[in-house]
Amino acid sequence: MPKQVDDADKKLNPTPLLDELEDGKWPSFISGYKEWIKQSGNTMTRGVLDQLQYSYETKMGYWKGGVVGVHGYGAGVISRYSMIPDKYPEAKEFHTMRVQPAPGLHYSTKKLNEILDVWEKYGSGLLSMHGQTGNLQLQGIDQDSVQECFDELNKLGWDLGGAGATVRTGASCVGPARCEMACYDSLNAHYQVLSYFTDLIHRPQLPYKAKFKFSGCPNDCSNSIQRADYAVIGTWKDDIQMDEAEVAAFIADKGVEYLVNNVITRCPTDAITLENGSIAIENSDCVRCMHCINVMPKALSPGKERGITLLVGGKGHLKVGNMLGSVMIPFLKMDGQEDIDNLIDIIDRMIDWWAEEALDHERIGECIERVGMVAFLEAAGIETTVDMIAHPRDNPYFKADHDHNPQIKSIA
Amino acid sequence: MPKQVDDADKKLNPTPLLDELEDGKWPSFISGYKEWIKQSGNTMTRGVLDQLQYSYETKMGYWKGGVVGVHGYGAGVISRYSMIPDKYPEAKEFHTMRVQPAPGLHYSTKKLNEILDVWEKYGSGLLSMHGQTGNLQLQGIDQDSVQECFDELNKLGWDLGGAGATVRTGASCVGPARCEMACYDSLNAHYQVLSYFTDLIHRPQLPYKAKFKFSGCPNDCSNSIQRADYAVIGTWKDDIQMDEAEVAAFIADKGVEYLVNNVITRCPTDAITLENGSIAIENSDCVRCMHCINVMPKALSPGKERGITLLVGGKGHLKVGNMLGSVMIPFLKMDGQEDIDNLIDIIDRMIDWWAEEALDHERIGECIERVGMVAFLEAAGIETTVDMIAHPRDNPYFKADHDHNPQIKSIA
Amino acid sequence: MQKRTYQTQESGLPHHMEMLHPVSRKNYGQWKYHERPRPGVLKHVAHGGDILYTVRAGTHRQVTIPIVRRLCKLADKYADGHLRWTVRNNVEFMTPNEANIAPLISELEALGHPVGGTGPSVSAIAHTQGWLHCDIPATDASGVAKSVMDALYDDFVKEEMPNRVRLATSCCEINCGGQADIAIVVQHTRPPRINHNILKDICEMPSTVARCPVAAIRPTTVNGKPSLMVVEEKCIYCGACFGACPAMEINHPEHSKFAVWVGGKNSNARSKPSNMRLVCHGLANNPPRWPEVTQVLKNILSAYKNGGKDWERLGEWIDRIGWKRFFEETGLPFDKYMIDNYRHARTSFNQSAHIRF
Amino acid sequence: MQKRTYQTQESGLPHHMEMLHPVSRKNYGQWKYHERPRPGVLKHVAHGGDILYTVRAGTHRQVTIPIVRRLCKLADKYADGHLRWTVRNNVEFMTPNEANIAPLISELEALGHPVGGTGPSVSAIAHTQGWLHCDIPATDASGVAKSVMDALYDDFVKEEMPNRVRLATSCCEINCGGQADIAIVVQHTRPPRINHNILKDICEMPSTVARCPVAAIRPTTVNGKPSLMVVEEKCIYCGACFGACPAMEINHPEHSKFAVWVGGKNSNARSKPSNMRLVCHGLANNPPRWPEVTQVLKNILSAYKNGGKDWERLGEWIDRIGWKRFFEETGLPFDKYMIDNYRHARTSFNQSAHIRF
Ligand code: SRM
Ligand code: SRM
Ligand code: SRM
Ligand code: SRM
Ligand code: SF4
Ligand code: SF4
Ligand code: SF4
Ligand code: SF4
Ligand code: SF4
Ligand code: SF4
Ligand code: SF4
Ligand code: SF4
Repeated sequence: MPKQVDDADKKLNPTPLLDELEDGKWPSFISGYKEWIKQSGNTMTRGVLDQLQYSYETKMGYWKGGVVGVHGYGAGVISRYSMIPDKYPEAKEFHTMRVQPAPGLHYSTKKLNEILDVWEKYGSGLLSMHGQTGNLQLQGIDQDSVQECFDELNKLGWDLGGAGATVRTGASCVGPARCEMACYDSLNAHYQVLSYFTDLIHRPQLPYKAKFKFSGCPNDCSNSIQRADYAVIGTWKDDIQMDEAEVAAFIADKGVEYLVNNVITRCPTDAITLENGSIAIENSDCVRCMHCINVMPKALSPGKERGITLLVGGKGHLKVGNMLGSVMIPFLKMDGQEDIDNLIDIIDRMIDWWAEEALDHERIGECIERVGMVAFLEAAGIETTVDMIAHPRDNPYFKADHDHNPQIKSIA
Repeated sequence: MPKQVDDADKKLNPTPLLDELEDGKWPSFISGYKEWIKQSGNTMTRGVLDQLQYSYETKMGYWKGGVVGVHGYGAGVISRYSMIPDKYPEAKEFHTMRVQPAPGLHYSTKKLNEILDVWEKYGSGLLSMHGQTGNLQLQGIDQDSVQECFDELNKLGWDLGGAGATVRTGASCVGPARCEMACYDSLNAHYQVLSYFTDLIHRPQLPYKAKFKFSGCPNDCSNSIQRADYAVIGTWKDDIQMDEAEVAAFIADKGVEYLVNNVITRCPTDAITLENGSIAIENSDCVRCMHCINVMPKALSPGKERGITLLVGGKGHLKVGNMLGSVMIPFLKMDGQEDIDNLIDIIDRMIDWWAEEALDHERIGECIERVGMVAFLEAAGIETTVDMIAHPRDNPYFKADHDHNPQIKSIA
Repeated sequence: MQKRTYQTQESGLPHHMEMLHPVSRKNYGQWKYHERPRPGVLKHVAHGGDILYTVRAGTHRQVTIPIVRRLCKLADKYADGHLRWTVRNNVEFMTPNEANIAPLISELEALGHPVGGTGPSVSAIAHTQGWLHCDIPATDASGVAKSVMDALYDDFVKEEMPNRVRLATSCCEINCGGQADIAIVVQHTRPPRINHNILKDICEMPSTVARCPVAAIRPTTVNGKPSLMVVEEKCIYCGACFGACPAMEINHPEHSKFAVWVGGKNSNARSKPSNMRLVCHGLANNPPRWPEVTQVLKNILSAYKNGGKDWERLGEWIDRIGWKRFFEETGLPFDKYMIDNYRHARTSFNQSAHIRF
Repeated sequence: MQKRTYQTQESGLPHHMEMLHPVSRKNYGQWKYHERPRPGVLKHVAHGGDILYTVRAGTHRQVTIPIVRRLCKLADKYADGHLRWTVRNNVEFMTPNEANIAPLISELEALGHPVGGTGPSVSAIAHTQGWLHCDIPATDASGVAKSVMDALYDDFVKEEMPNRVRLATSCCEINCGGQADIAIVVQHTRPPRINHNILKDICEMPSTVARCPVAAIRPTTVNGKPSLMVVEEKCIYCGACFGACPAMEINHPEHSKFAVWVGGKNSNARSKPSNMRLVCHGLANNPPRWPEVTQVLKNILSAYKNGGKDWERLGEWIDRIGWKRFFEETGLPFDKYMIDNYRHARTSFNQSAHIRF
């Protein structure tokens, strides 16, 4: 439970370096914290601010980890103990509870206020909306309050997110809720996939973390390709939908030179040519990059045969250098429950393989790189296709069957 | 000295499989060989053809190496002994002499006939014009004739090429002799650089082979980037020369759509835009790829401030996979002797470093990759510039000086 | 703590439908196109004709109960009791009612929330925990973020960049901020010092040894006890060991510096997604305002703003003009450390005669 | 051999000036532009107005004294006593005299030399030594080259491709033919068998061990004598050891097969130079006519000819249409072996959502 001091003068200690962050036009977190401390008299927050001032003076951090959790779960609370509790006893404990928000970070004020009410009762009053992975982070609670706080939140329908060697909280773009580009119901997929993995979110049973992000289209507004082990990106198979009248209106408005220099020359595969003063799209050359659609959203839209591409292995640079996800499932339609079950089934097989194969602290992308993409795909029962590579190998160092004998279709 | 048989019937043994290569419209080397054997009665050639027929039957090769050379040299002759001399005694020996031709593979008939005269006297009568590296290969001589044959050739101004752990015979495109694209005197550079290394061509003193190729412009008609450790490629620094009248004539002839779809959209850096129905080139974005000049050779030509780029490390895929040369000297003017001396000096330092640093059988490209580009450049006394890379590193794993403190110029 | 009677509902994440604005729910998946009436405002039009306006505003991300309550109040007043956050910590209010836009913007601005971040603007910087909460930070993330965004305020509220710009900052080399058009990341410049006093008690030695990417950590004996040592020639100062064992003290008030990275791109628009690349390092870790870091960002953004063509992301602008001009035009010094020597170094060499002069 | 009295002149390569056609010498470095009047003929115009025609013709590369003498005679008759070879083993005659062209072409054709190889044609295939001369070949290069060029004769004498096409063939995995738009290269499919009978006498064991890229060769003892063994799980069948030691018998009449590679590009035109990639393997090594190999080449070239746009090199055509359509349109089967698993494998993964359907 938060401790409070009521004497207005004592609510804040001097934090001269931090105070410099109250200047400037961007919202100041320091001003926010000070306002709150002044209002609440929350001593944990005061202690944290004092320790932060000390960090600014000494240019060093003073938190260490530990083990704090809720009944039955092995993850979801990031525990923080001050390394200098004698100096800042009020900051002795400052644990964070990671709460999973709804897909797309949508809230009703009713539900959000409910969280705030509980947090006001148990916590520091600080929160982070949102963490980079996608959690609503309730920052600053002591060990004794964690369980009660969680129970109250849980009663209201909230649950903890992942941490450590678990499936992590997912993230998704605004998707079909407000975006005309969305090629599948990314929010529903997010909801279903992450619900399925709830057990793996709460209990560390994996070699390392596993993250999911969902983007409605290749614009990838959820940054899935680099920030998620499993990136689910909407796409389409048939032709770009073109509204001829709107194309003409665009050209009338902007001119042919604008069209050439901003649309035609920017297509990555030269799939668009100038024909009779307008554009012709060779859809079989189109790589679904979105650019022409982005520039002309009234005139062009994704095709009608829609689904997702699954890219696996995105992550930060630890150990092997930054990794972008690689295509492992080029296309999966995503129209109903069956399709989502299918996606879950595929990911399940991938996770099973990884759980068996990975070294400690090895993300699936690193593991695939070490073991080889084909070995991974075969073990996960996924057909290898040419869409999974940018190009075939450029070295002859492989071991085919001795009796490999390709069947060449005679053409022409 | 060639042995001959005079009896017309005995000049050729049956070679049924090889005879199938006499069909078809492309010149048949088998027909050529048979013609020559019938004309000369050369028994070495007959034996070689017989052994080749046997190879076609058994699908195996039957040559092994050895050591054959000329006085004072350690390279230049590729020795071949039959592994089945009992079966084909006439093919017992079949050594090749690699002769360095003039840059650009230009000949006067006088000089070429002189070679043929000598070869007729000593050799099998077979030759290869030219080997992939660029040698005129005189194929088929016995050990006893090699020295005399060489002496006669040498009197006529010919010398042997490289083999084994030497600098190899160079190659160059037709260059200024007949090409409007040539940005430097590639034939002269070829001549001078290879002359300078004559000693290293004749005597193996290096960790492995070192190849040179010279192309007058980035079209790289000598294939230098992949096939040479040292690729010397012409380029220019200032603006592409444009003949406005010829540009207009081109557009009048081909039309704007052709211009857009074949020139503008094909520029790799979008340096060309459509302006007022014609092209505008932003020369500072141009990467000297040659494309627009190739399409419009009357209208566009390389700039006037010309020189070369030196790329280092091209080679076949042995061990590390195919390697393309990498820029190590972005630009060097190449106007006179001093510039050529400068180039030679730079290459000399590179070779010295490599000779020190390389593992056995390690080409310079592999060595640079293993040791690091910067270590190489520093040892060779070459300034590192950003032109040497496609992009800066994408991982944070480097060790700068602790007190590194970049001087940032304040702009705007 | 009282005896617990409540039985956890392992409910997982809440469903989104109840959270959505009613117009959004009604037109779910039925959107046709969008326009941007002004910076910070989007107009989405549904196939059925419904219109939904969105107002986007910057926040501090590290917020407090009163801040969020105030935002909820605005949502109640202008956005039918719904609001959302973007992946970049901006808050969004949706309304079908055009008349709500102006007063909502005024109130947001009055509360100190800048309205913007849409279209070709610099959106809010993605940042991390820092000294405020993390156990391994070399700097404070929120402070850097605030300092940077103060400097780029105008670029957030206007749409004057060639294309959208995403920034990130991270408080250790691990880079929880993820990649971005421009990322500011702590860079260590020396091996960890080993705190042998605590190591013996807290270190799971085998897993610390295993964490090192270059096998620079070796078992040794210190004062007769098993301990660890770092082979300094091998160590690449990555800090991975510190995450495994707090005795591997990688952070240093002077020698943990900042590096700046550019050209990270996650979207597939035009060019394939690309990794961000190092363009500056050795910048002082200088609280409370980090002026050196801010200067570098301003240089880069002003050069990009001047030189970029419409729709060119920062990395694509560089792809066109070349890295040499990037360094010239931003005033940043290129140096040899930027030439890769790690695992895939060869793939970053210029294996072509393509050069800009 | 008689006692040698001659003192070697270490003269190096001959100078080019004396070798050049007089018009070439006169206008050296003064060329203005060129045209292609017909396949196999170039017209170069100098700034001063001089014109030089070139006639290009295919040869067998593996030639003989009478063949070269006949070419010299043609050069004397039509090209002022000069001739040259191209880097692709074609012969070129130059003349300022337009009237010489037609009779020169007739005579060349009468001698069996096809005139062509210019502009967007398939030029002569670069090839290597094979069973004719090399000590490590698994096939014959000249025979493959002849078979292929017979099949592509029309593509040499016409200019009907999207852009110039370069072919190469190599008689072992080492690939002396170099890279090309389409390369046909021997591919081993099993580890070397060790010939222990000869190994002990001829093998420099440490250097053979060192030659292996994957450390698959280990010292061992056979019949009490030091020898070598190959760890078969590690071996990648590269054949490098065979070059070092003839006892490492990698070649096999059935199991050394052919692979086909495409998209190698050395020129810097448009795209950067690129490495060629594997698109077919396991093709029989089938002398004297190698019909399987020829079929694959014909398939690839006919698809490229149909689908390529002007100026697109073969690899650039694939970059546009994508590898999937390449395999569809050429009738070649894609298989898992084409997915890289060597040192830089990751860089060949599709790290983007760019996909063609
Ligand atoms: C809280 C958060 C930063 C923030 O303020 O937003 C964060 C904080 C930490 N990250 Fe992170 N990471 C956070 C998002 C990320 C992201 C971005 C993302 O998820 O989209 C990444 C890059 C993507 C990725 O997963 O690779 C990220 C890459 C890492 C890594 C490097 C992983 C790698 O393989 O490269 C580590 C190191 C590790 O796990 O050992 C790490 C480790 C950590 C730890 C647990 C440090 C540690 O080992 O003790 C930090 C706990 C801080 C704290 O006190 O709360 N964090 N971390 C983010 C999670 C909030 C949330 O749950 O919503
Ligand atoms: C609201 C948001 C999704 C969300 O669920 O929160 C969103 C919303 C839209 N994005 Fe996005 N993007 C959002 C984050 C992103 C991100 C991720 C990020 O910011 O970290 C990316 C990937 C960035 C990258 O490559 O690293 C992203 C890359 C794009 C692109 C591709 C831009 C490009 O050319 O590379 C488009 C297309 C466009 O600009 O027309 C796009 C387009 C759009 C459109 C126009 C889609 C639509 O038709 O509605 C939306 C309005 C954007 C606007 O601001 O003008 N959105 N967009 C995110 C707003 C973030 C913010 O507060 O600033
Ligand atoms: C003769 C020739 C093929 C031809 O018929 O044209 C040839 C023939 C041989 N090459 Fe080559 N290479 C020939 C050009 C090349 C080229 C192309 C080039 O030089 O432009 C390459 C690719 C570029 C390169 O240098 O990497 C080439 C890459 C190799 C390699 C692989 C080197 C690597 O690092 O990947 C070897 C293996 C070795 O050296 O151990 C090799 C080895 C050999 C050996 C010496 C095989 C051996 O180890 O015994 C061959 C001798 C054959 C013989 O009996 O004459 N040859 N070799 C070419 C030289 C003729 C000449 O001097 O004009
Ligand atoms: C004669 C020759 C140089 C020599 O010293 O022998 C030569 C001569 C010319 N080349 Fe080349 N190239 C010659 C081999 C090459 C090679 C190397 C090769 O064939 O092995 C290449 C690199 C191929 C590669 O990328 O791997 C080469 C890539 C080019 C290009 C770039 C083509 C492209 O778009 O990628 C051009 C530009 C063009 O086509 O206009 C070019 C252009 C030319 C021009 C038009 C240059 C000029 O203005 O005179 C010459 C007439 C070509 C024609 O055939 O129409 N030449 N050219 C070579 C003839 C080979 C042959 O017999 O077929
Ligand atoms: S990823 Fe696509 S669907 Fe999702 S918000 Fe961005 S543009 Fe819309
Ligand atoms: S979506 Fe991208 S690849 Fe497809 S046509 Fe448009 S610009 Fe080209
Ligand atoms: S490389 Fe350039 S200069 Fe040399 S022949 Fe080819 S086009 Fe001409
Ligand atoms: S030479 Fe190449 S890069 Fe330069 S303008 Fe022409 S097409 Fe563009
Ligand atoms: S970047 Fe490093 S210091 Fe910052 S939150 Fe992530 S793990 Fe902690
Ligand atoms: S800092 Fe990185 S490289 Fe150095 S010892 Fe620690 S884990 Fe290894
Ligand atoms: S490719 Fe192999 S077999 Fe053929 S010549 Fe070269 S080294 Fe000999
Ligand atoms: S074939 Fe290659 S990989 Fe196999 S043992 Fe020989 S050198 Fe090693």
